[in-house]
Amino acid sequence: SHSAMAEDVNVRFSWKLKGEYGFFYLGEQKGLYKDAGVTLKLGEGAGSQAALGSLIQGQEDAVILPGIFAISAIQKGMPVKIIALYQPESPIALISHPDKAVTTPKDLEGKTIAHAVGETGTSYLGAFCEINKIDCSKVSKVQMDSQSRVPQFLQKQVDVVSVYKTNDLPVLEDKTGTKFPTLDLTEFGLAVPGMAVVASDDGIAKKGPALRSFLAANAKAIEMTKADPAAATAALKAVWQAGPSDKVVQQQIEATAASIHSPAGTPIGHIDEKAIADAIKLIGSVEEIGDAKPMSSFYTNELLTQ
Amino acid sequence: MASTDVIGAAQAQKKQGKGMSRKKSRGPWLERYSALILAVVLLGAWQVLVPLSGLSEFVLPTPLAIATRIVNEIPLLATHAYVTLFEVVAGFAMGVMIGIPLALAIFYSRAFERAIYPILVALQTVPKVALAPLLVLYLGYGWAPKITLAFLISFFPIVISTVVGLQSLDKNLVNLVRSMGASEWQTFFKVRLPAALPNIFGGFKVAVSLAVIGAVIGEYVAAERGLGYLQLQANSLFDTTLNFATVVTISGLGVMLYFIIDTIEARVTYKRDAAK
Amino acid sequence: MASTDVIGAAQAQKKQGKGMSRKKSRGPWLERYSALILAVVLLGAWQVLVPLSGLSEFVLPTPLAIATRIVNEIPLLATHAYVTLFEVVAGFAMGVMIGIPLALAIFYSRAFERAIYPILVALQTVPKVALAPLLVLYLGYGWAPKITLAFLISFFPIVISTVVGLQSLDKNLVNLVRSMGASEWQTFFKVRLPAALPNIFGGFKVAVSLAVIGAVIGEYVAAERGLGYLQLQANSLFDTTLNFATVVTISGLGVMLYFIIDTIEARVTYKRDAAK
Amino acid sequence: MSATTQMGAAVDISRLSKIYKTREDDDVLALDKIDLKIEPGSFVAVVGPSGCGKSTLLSLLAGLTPASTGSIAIDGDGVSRPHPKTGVVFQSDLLLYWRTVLDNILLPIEIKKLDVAKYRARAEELLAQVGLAGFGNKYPSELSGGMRQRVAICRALIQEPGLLLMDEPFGALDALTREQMIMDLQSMWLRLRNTVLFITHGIDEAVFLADRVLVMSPRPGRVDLDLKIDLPRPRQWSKTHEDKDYHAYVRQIRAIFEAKGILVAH
Amino acid sequence: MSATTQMGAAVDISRLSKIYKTREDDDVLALDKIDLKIEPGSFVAVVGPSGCGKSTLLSLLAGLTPASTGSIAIDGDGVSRPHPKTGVVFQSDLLLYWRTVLDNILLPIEIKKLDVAKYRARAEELLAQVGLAGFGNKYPSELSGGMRQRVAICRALIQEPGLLLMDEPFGALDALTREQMIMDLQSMWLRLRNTVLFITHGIDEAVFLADRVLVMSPRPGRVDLDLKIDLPRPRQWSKTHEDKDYHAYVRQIRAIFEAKGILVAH
Ligand SMILES: Nc1ncnc2c1ncn2[C@@H]1O[C@H](COP(=O)(O)OP(=O)(O)OP(=O)(O)O)[C@@H](O)[C@H]1O
Ligand SMILES: Nc1ncnc2c1ncn2[C@@H]1O[C@H](COP(=O)(O)OP(=O)(O)OP(=O)(O)O)[C@@H](O)[C@H]1O
Ligand SMILES: [Mg+2]
Ligand SMILES: [Mg+2]
Repeated sequence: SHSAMAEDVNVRFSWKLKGEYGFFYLGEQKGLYKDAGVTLKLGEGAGSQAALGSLIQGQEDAVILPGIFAISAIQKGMPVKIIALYQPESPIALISHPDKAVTTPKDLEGKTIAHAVGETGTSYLGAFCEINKIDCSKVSKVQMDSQSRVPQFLQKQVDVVSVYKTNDLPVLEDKTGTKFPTLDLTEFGLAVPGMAVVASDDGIAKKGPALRSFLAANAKAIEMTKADPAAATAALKAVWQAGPSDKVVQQQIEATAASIHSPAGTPIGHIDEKAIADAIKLIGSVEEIGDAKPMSSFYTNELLTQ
Repeated sequence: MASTDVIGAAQAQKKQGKGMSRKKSRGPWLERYSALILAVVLLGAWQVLVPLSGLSEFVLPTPLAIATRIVNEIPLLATHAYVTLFEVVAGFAMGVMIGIPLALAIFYSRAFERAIYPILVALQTVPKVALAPLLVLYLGYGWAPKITLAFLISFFPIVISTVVGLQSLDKNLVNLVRSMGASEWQTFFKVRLPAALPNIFGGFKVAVSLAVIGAVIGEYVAAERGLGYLQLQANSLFDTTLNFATVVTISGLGVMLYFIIDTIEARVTYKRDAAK
Repeated sequence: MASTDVIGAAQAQKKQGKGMSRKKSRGPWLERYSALILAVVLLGAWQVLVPLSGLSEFVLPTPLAIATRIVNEIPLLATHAYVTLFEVVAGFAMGVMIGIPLALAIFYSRAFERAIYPILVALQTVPKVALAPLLVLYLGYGWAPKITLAFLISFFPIVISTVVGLQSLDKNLVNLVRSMGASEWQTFFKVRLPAALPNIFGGFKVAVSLAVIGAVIGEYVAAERGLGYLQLQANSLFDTTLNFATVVTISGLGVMLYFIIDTIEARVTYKRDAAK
Repeated sequence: MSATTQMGAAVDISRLSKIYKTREDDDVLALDKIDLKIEPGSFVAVVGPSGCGKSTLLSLLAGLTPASTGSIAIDGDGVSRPHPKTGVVFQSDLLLYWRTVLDNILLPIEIKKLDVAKYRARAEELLAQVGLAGFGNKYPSELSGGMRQRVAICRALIQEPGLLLMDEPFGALDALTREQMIMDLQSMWLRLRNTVLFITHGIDEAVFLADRVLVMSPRPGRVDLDLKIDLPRPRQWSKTHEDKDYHAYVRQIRAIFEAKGILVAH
Repeated sequence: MSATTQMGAAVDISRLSKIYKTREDDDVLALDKIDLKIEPGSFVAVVGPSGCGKSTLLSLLAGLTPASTGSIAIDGDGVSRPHPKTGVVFQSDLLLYWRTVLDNILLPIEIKKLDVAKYRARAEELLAQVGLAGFGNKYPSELSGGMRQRVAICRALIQEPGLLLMDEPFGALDALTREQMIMDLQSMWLRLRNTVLFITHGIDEAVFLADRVLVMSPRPGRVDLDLKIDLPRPRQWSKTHEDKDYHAYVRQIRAIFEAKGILVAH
């Protein structure tokens, strides 16, 4: 049987449970990983830094984190690779209050926006301004910790805050009963690589086949989730004690499903070289990174099954 | 003072408190319930002021909302509280078991004191969050890193106050038991320790509340259970009320542990009556 | 003991340390440099073990790498360190100025003690991060929230140890100065305070290292400057070496402040020689 | 009698009782309805068996312990706090270990907010008088038991109190230093004519120094005998000790003790 | 002389000096080359002016302070730490405030790891003997000065030490309680025949109790006179005090003090 030769795959998320991770649990519940010959162990995490650390020390086989972080880390020399990129663009939006609505880039001028160190949504605001030809100096960034951003926004201390459409927005709208004016950054040309699977160079060498099976099962799980979000909701809720209501979880899962795509003709998770190159440019726009490393050190599509 | 019956006056004095130089307390009733009264007053003010101040419930929920939420979530909070409690107690116990011998070593050896103090202080001030990735790496995501953090942050006050307690002992008392042929071991248990107990317990009180902080930080970093984890979860769901419900539970845990230590102290130490 | 010249023997004894029951120290040389020696040994071990253990520099850089980085980044680190230092000192000073009067109130009034202790403990254990949005809301993004956090986390040990110090005073000494007609104010400054100083300084030592933690947490929450902010920055850029360089600077700050307090203590307190 | 200004305080004690609460609730009646009037400027000695309540009486007079019943007045003011005219030598020396000998002696001056610099010379003088010249800069831990006690006496004397309460002040002194101190105390008193309450365990010392000796009974403390000592002043050491009235007083007091069964015959 | 087993320790002190280091670096020579041999089972009293080094000598004998030069041997063993045969009554009572009176008395028994239960009755007996029956469960803070001192004496006696060092043990006692204690001490010693070094400030007490009185000179402490007291045993209170030899001894010792200029003539 499969289980006799099943291989362990330890997977660490970069954060606590959220709707984005729903498909893993659906896949597990449906036995997709077992069928693929993989004994999957999922664990919640506490930030990309810690997750990547345990990845390169071999304690994890794969970590799930925003691709942009992985690219930044690889550019710094970390011996890891992206082996699947589910969200070529992070589903980030800027929300605002109806009385001071921001729905186009131009509206941003004269507004204050919450910013936390290392936060995807606002770190690349400069690039976003450039793309959309607006004057960034007219947008004032207010620095705070990531936990305070939304409360500060709700308390109207800032006009704009960036949220994940997949996770934050459904919860927020449900909580406040407000439909916030939304400025979808991806629609206005800001593509920051989102959910990605990252493995270490060592791990790829040693556990390639298992990772391949894992990614294949992921693809199936994603398909299954797209087809039946309610089932994914139930699967996630089964492990997510403190989670929000089913309705909200399902909204998260649906939004996530909608954000996962790959260029036509490629399998789910396919990594586009241009996406990586653009991301390196983005990073280069906010910090000194020197010459970009060769593309091959950032990713591999080898483990994806056609 | 009028000349009244001896026994009557004595009883009056007993009720009044201990010494005449002491401010007259307004009876034991106020004393007994003062904590409650103050708590009620503060919570009442909070309840009333939150809506008035225009604070959104996303920033600061009212106490009533928090209390209601706590009651509704008792099972959830309890499950996580047990985890945190265990970590705190284990971390604190480690702090005691390592802190006190360390304090002894510092007390006895000046060379050791000089060598170890800077390291202890450095350890104490290192931002624990910076250690987190390392801890996770070596200790995994289980109990170990949280207990370690609770320990790391809590043992310093134990060391310091034990050392202060040991140093403040009257040299003559040590000579007394030495003259009876006491070994250093006996000197410690018969004189040094009892005399230092008030200090040591003072250290314990600070340490236990820090241990709570340590465990919660540990749970922020590497946990899938515990009140710190629950708090982060609540936060990422913008569930401020649950966040505060958790925070209140965490504080409650701290207060409970504090009073357990206070009770033990009252049992094992002889308090000299200090003239007020 | 051989019968030698009195003065010669006396000098020998002076060199040897204070009492005969004290373990013979291996001379003042070891004593003086023990911190340095231990530090060198530990750093050496770290330097050697990091590569051997297969730890990536992304997880734990070698001390040499960190040291080099610190040297290269001195201007950057210094700018941020000044900010943090100011916050720590201000928060600690607030802790002293509020903690000591609070300790006095607790010492003098049992009702107050009962009422206030649970609140202090609760305040101490509340995860400070949970307070962040509130602090930022009310205190903005400047110095205030960081100083407040440094204060909040550091004043509890000051309160506890001051209370312990005040309580341990021999009642007869208070009666002595009272019999001279001392006001309570004078009693405090002439007797209570001097006698409690060793305890109070013990509290200060714990408090100052906590104030560092508090300020750094404050900078995580709401800062555009300071070592905590720098650390967050380094972290988000996966610059582990800079991260550790910052951590070392933070610890260094703590150690420095600790020794400043230790030095002040040595100047203002009369240490009874405790028999070892 | 010399004619210095009348600085001695008058003490009026009526039906004074003191009950100590104990942890075990077997309360101790230490003083039982004591009535006592002390004339201003008189020298009263108190003797009594150990534990009879002498120190308790002193503590009440000093305003440090509240009476259980009854009242004390000093110069007509009811005592409920230390009276400013009072100076006390306690049974144990109670030197502040963090102050030098000189600073210990100057403590009451500091507390009374007087000019410390002005009293420094006086403090040195007192030190010399008790045989401790040059010890001003030592710390109490560097002194012997008897030396500490002498410092405590200097501390009480520096303010020249109108009411001087002394609790076995010469207990730790060798016979000869004590003789010296007794004579010095008499001279001081003759000069100042303040009121002195002198607790002692030496009957001879009591009779030698006092105008009046109070003999207290074992617990609960009462005044068993109030004996006026009629010996000429200034008393001289050898002369007074050879006086037969002196010996009669001493015998009379001893007799009371023996009658109370304190003394077992050998 | 009774014929109990020879339990007294022999003490041999040679060229013993003690220098105290001080903070101000004006070091104090407290004992200066003392030579002294004490026969097992003898009762030696030490008198001398306050601050002459009596307590220092005791502390050295007890093995608590290191000698600066010279050596001490107890039963032939060089003393560098407290000798197990030694029992000490210190000049201050040093009761542990967190222990009851009884537990304070039993402390040496606990430390010697003997059966505490077996000694409890003995402790009660001693307490009764010093007039403190029923005080076993009190705490030291509930006792008067003299009572505390008596408890400290009981604590030293409970182990029946071969070498008993007493530093002014009766200093805080009234004349009559002291008389009682002196007689009790003599009885104990006659029964045990242990070696006693008895520091006192009472010359009469010293002569009454001792086989040998050492008179020390003012600082630096030396033994000025080593006087054998040849009075019959057991000595009786009134009888001995009427003995003219007794008075001759007392006078002889006084004369030394006076010659040294300790006493100022009045
Ligand atoms: N704080 C206290 N609590 C309970 N009992 C006390 C306290 N202080 C004194 N006593 C008791 O009161 C009685 C009188 O004590 P006090 O100290 O006045 O005696 P004293 O005459 O001074 O004796 P001594 O000559 O031994 O000093 C004693 O029996 C003592 O046990
Ligand atoms: N720890 C110390 N440091 C410095 N000097 C000291 C110390 N202890 C005692 N001395 C000095 O040594 C001398 C002898 O002191 P010691 O206590 O032996 O006297 P003593 O004979 O017991 O006097 P007393 O009868 O007053 O108790 C004194 O002059 C004292 O000042
Ligand atoms: Mg007394
Ligand atoms: Mg002495």
